[in-house]
Parts: sequence; C-alpha cells; structure tokens
Amino acid sequence: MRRSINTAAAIVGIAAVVALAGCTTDPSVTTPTNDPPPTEEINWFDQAVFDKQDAERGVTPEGPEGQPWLQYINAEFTDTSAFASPGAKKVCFANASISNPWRVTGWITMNQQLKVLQDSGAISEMETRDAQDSDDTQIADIDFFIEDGNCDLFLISPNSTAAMTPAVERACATGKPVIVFDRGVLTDCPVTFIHPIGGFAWGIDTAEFLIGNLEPGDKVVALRILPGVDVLETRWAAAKKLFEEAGIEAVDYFTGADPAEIKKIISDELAKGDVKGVWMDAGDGGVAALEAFEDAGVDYPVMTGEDQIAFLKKWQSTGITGLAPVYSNFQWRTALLAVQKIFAGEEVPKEWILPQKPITASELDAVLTVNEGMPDGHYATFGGEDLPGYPEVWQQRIVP
Amino acid sequence: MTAPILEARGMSKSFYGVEVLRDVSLELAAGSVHALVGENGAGKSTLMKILAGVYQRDAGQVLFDGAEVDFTHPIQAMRAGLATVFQEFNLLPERTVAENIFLGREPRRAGFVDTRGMANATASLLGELGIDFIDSNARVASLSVAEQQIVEITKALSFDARVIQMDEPTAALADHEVELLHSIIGRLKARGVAILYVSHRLKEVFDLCDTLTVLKDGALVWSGPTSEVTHDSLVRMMVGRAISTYFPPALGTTTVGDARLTISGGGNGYVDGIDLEVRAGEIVGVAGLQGAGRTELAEAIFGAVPFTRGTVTLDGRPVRLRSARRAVKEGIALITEDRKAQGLALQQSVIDNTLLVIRGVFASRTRTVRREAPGILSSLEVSFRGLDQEVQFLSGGNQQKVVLTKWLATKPRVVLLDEPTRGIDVGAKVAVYQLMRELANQGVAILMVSSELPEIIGMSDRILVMHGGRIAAELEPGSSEEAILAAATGTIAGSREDAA
Amino acid sequence: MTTTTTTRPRRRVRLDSTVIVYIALVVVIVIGAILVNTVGRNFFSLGSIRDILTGMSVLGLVAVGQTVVILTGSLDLSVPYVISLSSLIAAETMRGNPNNIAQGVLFALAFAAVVGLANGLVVTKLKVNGFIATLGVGLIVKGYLDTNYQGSAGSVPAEFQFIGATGIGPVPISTIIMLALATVVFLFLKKTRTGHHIYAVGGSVEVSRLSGLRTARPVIFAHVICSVMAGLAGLLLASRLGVGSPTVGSQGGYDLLSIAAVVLGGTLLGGGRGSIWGTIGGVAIFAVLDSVMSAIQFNPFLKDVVRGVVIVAAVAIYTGRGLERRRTRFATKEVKR
Amino acid sequence: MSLTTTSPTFGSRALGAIRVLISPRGAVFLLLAVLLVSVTVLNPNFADPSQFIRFIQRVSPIALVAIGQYFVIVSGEFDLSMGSVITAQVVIAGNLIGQDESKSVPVLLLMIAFGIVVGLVNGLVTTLLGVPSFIVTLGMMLALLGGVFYVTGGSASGNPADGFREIGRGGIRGVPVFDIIPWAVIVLAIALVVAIWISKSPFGKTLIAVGDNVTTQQFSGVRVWWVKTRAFIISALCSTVAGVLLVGYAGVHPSVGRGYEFIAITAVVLGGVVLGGGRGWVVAAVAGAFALEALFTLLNFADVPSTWRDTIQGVIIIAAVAYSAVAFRARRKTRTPQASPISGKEPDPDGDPAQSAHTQQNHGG
Repeated sequence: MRRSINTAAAIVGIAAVVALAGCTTDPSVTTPTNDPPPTEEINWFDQAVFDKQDAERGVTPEGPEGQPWLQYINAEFTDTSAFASPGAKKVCFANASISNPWRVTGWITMNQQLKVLQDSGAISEMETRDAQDSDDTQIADIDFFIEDGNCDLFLISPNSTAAMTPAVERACATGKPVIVFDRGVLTDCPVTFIHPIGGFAWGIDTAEFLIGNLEPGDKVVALRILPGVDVLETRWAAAKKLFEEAGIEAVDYFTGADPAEIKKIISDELAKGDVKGVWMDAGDGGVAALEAFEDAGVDYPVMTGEDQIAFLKKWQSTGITGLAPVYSNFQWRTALLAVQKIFAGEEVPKEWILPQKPITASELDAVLTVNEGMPDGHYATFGGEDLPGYPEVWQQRIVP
Repeated sequence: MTAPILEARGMSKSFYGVEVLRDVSLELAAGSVHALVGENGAGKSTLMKILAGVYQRDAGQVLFDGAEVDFTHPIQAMRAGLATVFQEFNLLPERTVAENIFLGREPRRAGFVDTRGMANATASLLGELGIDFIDSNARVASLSVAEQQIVEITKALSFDARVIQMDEPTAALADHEVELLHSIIGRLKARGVAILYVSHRLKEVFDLCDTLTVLKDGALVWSGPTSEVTHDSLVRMMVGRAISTYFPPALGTTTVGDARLTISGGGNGYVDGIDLEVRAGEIVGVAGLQGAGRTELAEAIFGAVPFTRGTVTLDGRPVRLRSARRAVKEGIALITEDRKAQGLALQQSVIDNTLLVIRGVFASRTRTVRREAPGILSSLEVSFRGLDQEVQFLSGGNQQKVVLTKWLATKPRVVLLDEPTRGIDVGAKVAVYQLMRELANQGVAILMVSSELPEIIGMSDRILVMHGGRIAAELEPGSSEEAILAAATGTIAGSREDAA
Repeated sequence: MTTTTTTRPRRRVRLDSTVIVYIALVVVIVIGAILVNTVGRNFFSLGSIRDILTGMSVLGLVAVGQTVVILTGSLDLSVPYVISLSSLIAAETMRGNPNNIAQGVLFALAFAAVVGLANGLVVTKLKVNGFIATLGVGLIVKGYLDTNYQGSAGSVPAEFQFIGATGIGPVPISTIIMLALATVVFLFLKKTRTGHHIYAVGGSVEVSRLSGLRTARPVIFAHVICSVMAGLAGLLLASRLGVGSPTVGSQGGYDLLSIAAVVLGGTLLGGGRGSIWGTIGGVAIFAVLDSVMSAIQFNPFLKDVVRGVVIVAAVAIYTGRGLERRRTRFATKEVKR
Repeated sequence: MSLTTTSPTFGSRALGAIRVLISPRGAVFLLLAVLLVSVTVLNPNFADPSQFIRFIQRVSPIALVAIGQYFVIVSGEFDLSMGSVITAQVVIAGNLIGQDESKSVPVLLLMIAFGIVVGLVNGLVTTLLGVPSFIVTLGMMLALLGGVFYVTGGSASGNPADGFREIGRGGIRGVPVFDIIPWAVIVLAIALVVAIWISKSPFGKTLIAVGDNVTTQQFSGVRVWWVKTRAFIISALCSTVAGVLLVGYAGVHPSVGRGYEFIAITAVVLGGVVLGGGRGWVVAAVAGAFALEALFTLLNFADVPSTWRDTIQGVIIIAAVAYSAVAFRARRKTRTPQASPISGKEPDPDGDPAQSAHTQQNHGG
C-alpha cells in the first residue's frame, strides 16, 4: 500500500514540476496548452466514399414501389437463413437519445411499426435503453443487454461512430443478429447496417443545387449545428469541396442549432455584404435564417434546408428557390422490418442503403398535403402514412 | 525568588489614537500563578494578546527566559513556550482532540502521520493533567466548553509551554468545572509552569493566585503578592474613582410614566425566571459578568431569539414577540453589541444605513424619513464627508451614531442597548449618554446592558444584575461598583428579596 | 460489494453521516429491487449489478476528487472538461500502440494536474471563490477543446481497453480501480500532513493560520488532486470508448452529479467535515437510481426531472440538519456564549 | 464636527468621474465604448443607426437576463436556472399558442404565472431549506428542461402565431433615422427603467443591504427570506420576458436560451457587481451584457472561430472577479473583509481592545 501512495505522490510531484515549468505567465491566463500534442486535423473528406455515394445518388432504388422504407440501392444481400426461427422474438434496442425533433419523429414511427409487428407475431417485445447522448451510458446499455437482456436480436442506433465500435463487436460476438442504423460503426460484423445514402450525397445534392442557381463569386453562408458528428461533418466536407471547385465563396459557422444564434450570424453576414445562398447541414432553425433576410429587408437567398415541416411551410409561403434534402426519417421503420426479415430467413442487404431523394419544389405541395396538420418539428419523410394511428399519433406527439 | 521567566517592561499600545495600554510592566515567576485583574477595558486582554504575538506593541520590551523576544505571530510564541488559551477557543470543532492538539506538527512515522502515536501522546498529556474522561479521538464539537478548554490547555502543554496565559477561563464554566480547572492549574504549577490568569472574578484570584497585577484605564495600579491585598482594597484599586460628571443628570428631573415593558416568567434556552419592568422615561441598567446571559435577555425581548415561556406586555397590552420584525413593528429597537456584524451594512452609504429599518419594515415612511434623516444625523453631530459616503470609512463613534439614527428614525417606544459605547471615543460616548437621557425624557423606556460599571452607575435609574442567566439582584441607582461586582459574581446575597 | 471501513462510531448519540448514507443506499436498493421486479426484470442479476458498478466507476473517481476540494471549502466545476481533455491526450499519445500506454497516462494526468494547479492558484492567489474560478478555467479548457477537436480522436490499444471492458465476476475492473484509488485518497487524507491540513483549512482558515499553517498549500493540493482524479476518470472513459472524445466529460454531467454525490455522502459543502466512503455511498445511490430508471424504461426526459429533484432534496436534508444548529443564533454559526 | 458637504468643484467632479471609470464599478462603460469603436472600425456600417438599433434588438434578451441575474447576485445568491426558464417558456408559447393568435394574451399570463412559480420555488428552497442557491437552481435547470420536453413530446411544436412573435421581431417602422424601432428595444428600455426604479426603491435598497450583511438585516426586522425570494421571482420574470422576445426573434427550438445563465453571470460580473452581494449597479450589469455581445460580434467580424468564445468568457469572468477582489481589498484595508472561507481574515484591531478607554479627561483617581 505504501508503495502506491509513493507512486501517486510521485506522479503528482512530476505533474507539479511540469506545471511549474510550463506555467510562467499569470496563472489565471494560463491556457493549459503550452505544447499540446500534434492534433492532426481529422479530414472528413474521403474521395472513395464521396464517389460511391455520388454514384448511388443516380441509381433508381429497387424494392417495392411506393414504400421507400423497404427499397435499397446497390445491395449485396447476406443470407440470414442461419437466424431463421419461428415465434415472436425479443428485440433489445440501445438508442442514442430522443433529444431532438428528428429523433422524436423517428421514435414515434418506430413504436407504431412495433405495434404492427407485435400483432403479426414477429416481435414479442422491444426493451429500449436510452443513452441520453452519452457514449459511456450506451456502452453500459449494450453490455447490459448482452449480459442480461436475453435478447434475440440487438438493435443499435450508435451515439457516435468510433466510441460504439468495441461494444457493437461484443454484441456480435454473442452470435445473435445485430442491426445498426442511423450512424455507422467501424466494423462490418452487424447483419445489416441501415442508413440513407449518406452525408456526401446530401452535400453533393445541396451544393449542386446552389451552384446551379448562383454565379461564381457569390457568397454562401453555411450553417452547421455542431462539430464532430460524422453524419454532419461528411455533408459539409462534400459541399465545401464542390463550392471551392465552383468558385463559390462559402463561409461556415457553428450555430448549436439555436435559431437566435443563426439569426445573429446571418445579420452579421448581411451587414458585411450581400448573401446569395444559405446552406445548412441540418434544418434546425432554417426559418430563422429566412426571417433574418426579411428583417434586413433584403431579398431571399437560394437555400437548402431539410424536410422539416417548419422549413417546408416557410418555403411554400415565401416561394424561395429552395431544396429540402432528406435524411430519410423512415429508416426507423426499416430497422424493425429488417428484424422480421432476418427471423424469417429472408436475405437482407449487408449495407441497406435507403433512398435519400431530396424534396424539390415540384413535390413540395404533395409532401405538405401528406403531412397536413403535422407539427412544425415533424419530418416529412417519416414514412408512417400507412401505419396505425396516422396522423393523430404524430400530431399529438405522444412520446412513449 | 528565582529569576522571572517572563518580563514585560514599559508596554504601551494604542488603537486609532485611543491609548489602551500605558507603560505597563509585569513579571512572571516559574511555578507560580499570577493574576492580571482590572475591570472591562482596563487593557488586560490587550497586554495578553501582545505577549501572545497577536498584536504588536508600540513600545516596551519583552524578556522570555532572560532573552528579548519579539513575537509577530501566535505560533512563534507557542513554539517558544509561551502559550495562550483565548476566550474564543482556537479549535477545529469537526476534528478530534488529538488532531487539534497536533495541528500543523502532526508526528510522523516513515513519512505518514502516526495517528496512533498522536492519540497516545494526547492521552499521556491529558494524564499529566489528571484527565481520564476525555477520549483523544473524540470530535471537539461533541465536548463541553470545560472539556474544550482542557484541550486548549493540553495543546499548550504539548508545546511544553513554560508560560500559559488564560483569558477569563472560568467565564462560561459551572462551579464544579471551575474546581477542575483549578486542580489542573495546581498540577501545572507543580511542573514549574508560570500561569498568567486574566480575570475579574476576585474570589478565584484570592483562591488561586500567588501574585497579581492590577490595571485600570490601561495603566499599572499595583503589583505584588496576593497576600498583601484584601478583597475591598483590591476592588478599590480596580475601580476607585469618582463617577465622572459627564453623565447627564439622572432620573430626578423627569417624571416616570407607567410601566411600558413588563415581562413575567420570561425564559428560553439561555435565560430563565425573567421578571422585570421598564417604565416610560426610565433607564434600567443590566450589569453582570461575561456569560451571565445579558445579551440573550436583550435578544429575547427583541424576538431575535424569542422567549419560549412567560408573557410580555407593552403599555399594558400583551404581545407575542416571536420575531425581530414583530418587535420592530411594536416599536422596540435593539442596538446590538457588535455594530459591524449586526448593526450596519458597511458597504452601503450613511443615508442607506440610516434607512435600513425604515425600508425593511416601514417602507411607506421612507420618503418622509429620508428628509428627516440629515436632521437626526446632524443633531447627533455625526461627521462624514457626505450622505453617500460608505459607512465602513467612518470612525467607530460615528458608526455607532449611524446605528442610533437608524433606530431613532423608527421613533421606538422601547430601546434596548447592548454595550452601547463599546470601542468608541469619549466624545461619541457623551453624545450617546445625552441621547439616551433625551429619549427617556420623551417617555421612551430604555434597557441598557453594559459591562462598564461607571456607565451602569452613571446612567441607570434602576440597576439589575444578572448571573447565570437569571436576574440575581436589583440595586439602588447610586450603588457602588463593588456592590454590583459582588452581586455579579454571585458572592453576596444581594438577592432580589431583600433589595426591593 | 464495496469494502466499507466505517470509522469507529465516536458518539452513539449522533449517527455518523457516513452510516446514514449507507442506510439510505440500502433503502434505495430495496425500493429499486421491488420496482424492477414488478417490471419483470431481476434487479440482482449479474448484468444489472455490473451495470450499477460500472456506473459507479467514472462518477466515483470524479466524486472522490470533488470530495477533497469540497473539504477545503472550495469547489470544482471544471471536471467535465478535464475528463474530456485527458481522454483526448491519452488516446492521441497512445495512437493504438501498446507501449505508449504509460506515456499516454502520464501525459494526460500531467495536463490534468496543470489545470488543477491553475484552479488552485486562481482560488488562493487571486482570491476568486472556487465556483467562479473553476467555472472560468473550465470554460477556457472547453474553448480549447471545441476549437482543436472536431470529434473523437486518437485510439486506445486493446490492452488499455481491457481495463474498461472486463471484470472479475460481477465486479468490473474499473470499479476495483476506482475503489483502490478511493482508498489511496482516503489514506492520503488520514495519513499525510497535507491531508490533515485540508480538513483544517476547510474547518476554519483563521484557526489554521493561528496554528502556523500555510493555508494556500492544502487548497492548491486539493485542486490538483481533484483534477488528477478527473484525469483518471478521463482515462477510464478513453479505455471504455476506445477513443478520446471532446464531449465525453460534459455528456455525463459529472460536475453537478459529483457535487451532489459528495453532499449526499455527508460532506459539508462549507468544508471541514466529510468522508471519502460517505461520497462512495452517495455515488452508489445515484448509480442504483440510474440503473432502476433504465430497467423500468423510464421516459428519458423524466429521468432528468428525478435527478434534479433528488439532488436538491439530498442537499436539503443535510443542510436542513446543519441549519438547525445555526438557527438558534442569527449571527454566528456556533453558539459563542 | 457638524454635517459637512462642500459643493464639488468641476475639477473634483471630473477627477471623481475618472476614478469611477477605472474602478470596478465603472470600468465596464469604458470597455463597452472601446469595443463598440473597434467593431465600427472593422465594419463601418455597424455604426449607422438602422444597423445599431438591430444590434440593440439582438442584445435585448441577454440584457434582460443580466438584469434578472443582477438582482439575485446583489442579494448574495446565484440563479443558474435562467437558461432553462427561457427554453421552457419558448416551448410553452410554441405549444399552447400554436397558430391561434387569440390565445396570445392568456398564454402570456400563464407564462408569467409559470415564471413566478419557478422564482418562488428557487427562492423558498434556498432561503427556508438553506440549500445553496447554485445547487437549487442547477437542480431546477435539470428538472425544468426534462419536465417541459416530457409534457410537449420533445418540443416538436413549431413557432407560435406571428401576432405573438411580433414583440420579438417587429417594431415601429418608417421611423426617420432608425427606419425601425424594434419592440424588443422598447421592452428593454421599459425593463431598464423599472429595474432602476426597483433598485432605488425601499425593496431594492433592502435587497442590496441583505447581500451586504444578512445578519444586520435580520436584526433590522427584515424578512430576509421574502426579500431574497422576490429577487428570484424578478429573475424568473426577466427570463420569461427574454423568452417572449426570443420566440419572436428566433422561433421555437429546444436549444433556445441554452447557456444564457452563464452569459448573464459573465455580464453582471463584467459590470463590476461583486459576487457575494452588497455592491453593484443594475445599469452597469446591462452595460456588461452589451459589452459581452459587442465582444462576440467583434470576434465574428474578426473571423475568430466562434469556438474560442467560451475561452474568452472564462478569462473575462476570472479577470473581472479577481480585479474587483483586489480593488475591493485595497479599499478596505482598515476593516475585516467578508470572511470568505479562503481569503485570509486579518484580526480586527478596531473592535476589541478599545473597549472603553477613559482618557485623561476623566478626572478623579
């Protein structure tokens, strides 16, 4: 015991010496970064994936007509006959969180789909653990399910890519089927990884739309929610590259998805000079951006938002030249439908790439009628039109 | 007589021009108990704090073991062997006895604090004092006042102190605890420790001390063996001076109204059996030693620490004074003992302090009183740069006047004063006395708690003396300091029955 | 489960606060077990126990460090950002290479100590109270993290991940490490002079000064220890996640939770009294609470409501008790007369 | 020794002004002036009236929370629940008003009532249960957000009807120089006038005195718990009004108002208000808010990445508190500074010994 105290004291001693050496300036202003280790700037841009997704954008998705949540692109199927077995199965769902309107929409859709599958006897029950946006909690949740969940299948919506990988691999090691959807992990052990085409496709769609409607040298303000989320970072990486190639002057800001922050940024930019285009990596606060233009009394920009009802309605009422890229909220349905397929032994795509077709001006009215009466925070591609409880459950936002 | 272990020669000290100690000398012989007596404010504790290294002397020399010493920090004195047991114990309530005694010099074995060794050393030190009922691992907070005092003495012993000063050690002790302290002092004496025993409890001085020094008004009056002094001659030396004439004329000239404040059977955790009456226009003085419960009485009347039994009536109407706010609304004012901590908001301006109670309780009167305030302030001759000067930059006397103004603004019916003139210059004292008399003449009932006997004698129309949380005696206005002192120490039977 | 060396009860009359927190823990466990079993899950299953103990590891490390700081009467709100910083530095120094582990650990703890030293100096030399000083330093570190890191960085070799992922029977290794370090800090407080002086300064700066203590040193030491413990928590998280992450510290809300666990464990927020084992009891209560709420699939939004209410209630119970003593007198804490 | 108030000459008045400018109380106005000038240098048309009025509109919500936080801090407490009160009010407005403009007034009244209840709970738990206010309000922050999201299903509801949002967005148009006077600026002006009136009112002065010395106020018959609780209610109401402005200005989103409590504390500290209470000026707190936003705008124009904002805010907080602590101690060498647990407490020579020094005047013995 005494040795460990000596070592602890030694460590602290060394630290103090290091600190004293480093801390020459007035302590209160010391930023403890005198000589930080080299931080290589993570380059989110991956040319190969960029090209893959660029191609996938063009492919017409196969699968049942009018049911985009069952369609797939360039799918290589895996055989699931090994998992085929009758009877209702128990699903254990490790969810990252329901802390933003997009995830709440998906969560409501998933629960309605669950009711359908329970009635058809495919799923007995789904036990869910919410990690409340914490990597550490989600790892504990997954470990709990492995140990104690007596689950027949693990369904995981990862909180972040790299951090979840070890836990997902432990889940696969149990031999039970694992489904990952929304954000990816750095392993291909899950039976299927369900996700829309991806960030690069979003970036290409939106950048090409803006470039098409603007002249080189025009200014575009890019509004980004927060750093470090791979899904969002890839969108900006792709768009940034295309903007540079097209000579568009793009400047990006982090907004924390706070509409007040967005309005301040736009107002400051408008004070500096005119802004022709607005690009967003997620639709949150898109309406506030447009309102900033109205307050400044300047004409609207060309704008790409997201399939959030608030943005779609504003787009419809203002008639701006806009585009609503989507991150296919219906993937929350696909995840459960995949469970049914796996236990039925039907083959499922190894990487289930769902269609990610942005909403163009022509489809705007049709989409809004389907989502009649839906709250502003709702997402048009929720894909639950044929599920029980449509539309009341989504309108009243009863979060299970 | 062996050479004195501690010699202080020509000690002088003054604070803000107020001279507190003037050319005092003192000698302590090893193995003897030397008393330092004098009434409140005679400079006893100032001399002791200079020796202890808390204050620095203005003039004079201190010789310890024959060598001149100059302690600038109490720990230097402790390490040199001159320990002090203050009235405010320097103990950490949440730590054990052993941890307190060895604070800052924890014994170590192989780099780690030797908790067991510390506890044993403490036990043996306590043993030396004949104490076996204090557990060296007990938390100090769980000990009685007497036990905590013993811990302080033991701590002095652990510095193998050759001189121990004790400041009013028996103030808060019960009788059996006093005897315990004296037996401990006996043991210390036997070990050759010199003890400086500061007290104004004459009985103990005669029982315990070999030699004594008498201080009065910061000056040395007499020093020598206790045997050469009697109780009366000592008291005369301590207080023997004519009552100065700067007290305004007493009761004679004003007609006293009927009973304004009457309390019967009043009591709470601190005071008991309180039956008193203060008539309109009358100043009742409350004397007594430290810890007699005088402040608790004032706070009980004021509702700060309310009575739990007994009844209180104001102008004949029974009132329940459960909170300070209720008392203020009933027209009672309390000028607290510690003006900085309880009387003033030091960062606020003079005018804001004057209006504290008005704004806090009688908000609607703020506008009118705000116009009157400068008048009241000038009537009390408060000197300050401007109404918005922060009160913290005023002298003690002016600060006390601001507190008085704060309460005068509410036009109270009953005014309670707790040590009204403590720590203020003479000019301010006179102003306070005159104000009290003017208030009395206007029919206000005044209850004054004071430790200064001249003040009690000079101002009171009736004198109550408290001892042990009870009203021990009621004396005539002109009574002598000796009588008050005697009643206060509970020695003579000047009890209520025969006085009335 | 946990080794509880209850300190010898000094006075039977006044129940030692550490004992109270363990009684509360048992009560919470009983209620939790009933609740969980009504939902058809077994509270005492291997997975559930491991989930609780894992939940205790990271918060335990942070709370032990927070205990030492609170004992001096100060506070540390910069812990979440120190956790993230240390996880990043460790992961980036190791870069997946097992023989970089020692260097990674030392580097991370060194930087944590620097932040702790900065906290300590701002509190003692610039006389800024703990709340604002550590909030300020925390924000400074947060700015550095947000600017330099765009997401998880670096990688942790499998050998180091071993700590975070495995365990012996139901007890994860991370919990064992946490309890071991808690014992080290417990012994440090009990067996070293600085430890005693940390209690003394928290009890009363005045008495400490009069006893010749240099009162700044223990406070600075306490802040360094607290930051180093947060650094260790960051290392544990790096081992569990396999990577460093700039947000892992703030994701867990460790600043508020660690303070609440310390106070729940009976340590006075004003300093001077408290025990490491009391804090561990507080941490256990929160871990059980979380595990029960997850087991009964409690709505995540309501989880925050329960946490907020429990934190305020826990502190209210303790300060309420403390207040009784003070209410007898307006002015001073202790009864002077 | 009578009452002496000499009329200050111009020289001493100017000297006084300069002294105030560098003292913690006044430094914020100097800082604000410098920042506004440097922003204008970087971007000239920032100074033209129509742009500047927009800047004021933008800062109004933050100035309002600074006012609310001022009253709480000056009474010696902290309110960390302001951000979540704003978020809660924004979400409530979005959900309950929806597109039905006629509901604006009843829902506004409900929001005010909700604000009062939050302030009441914060105040009572702090004063009567004795829980430190920063823990009470942190617990309230956590519980409030969780509760509101649970009730509104993750706040998916959209922006309320435009009529309700007019306060935050619109204004009096067609005004000559400024071409629009936003309602938000008017609301802020009113709030500031009311705040100044409150701080000068008996309640305001009593509140500051409670922050200065709570024992003195208890002995002056003040109901300390009710005074402090009202400060928390004012703070919650300020957050509510800020929420109303933000709903108009920005719209409904769960992250609206996040972190506003720390911005408010930074602004109040920048305004020279002393933490622990007893000293500070509400106008300086508002100036602190404007200075902080001017600084962040300066960073935007200077293309400093917004991720450095927190670092700057951290440095400001420490520097401001350290400066006022140093200045504070320098001016109070003579008396015992507030015995905070860490800062040393010199023994108070004035109090103890000079008990009743009878000087020579005392004739007789």
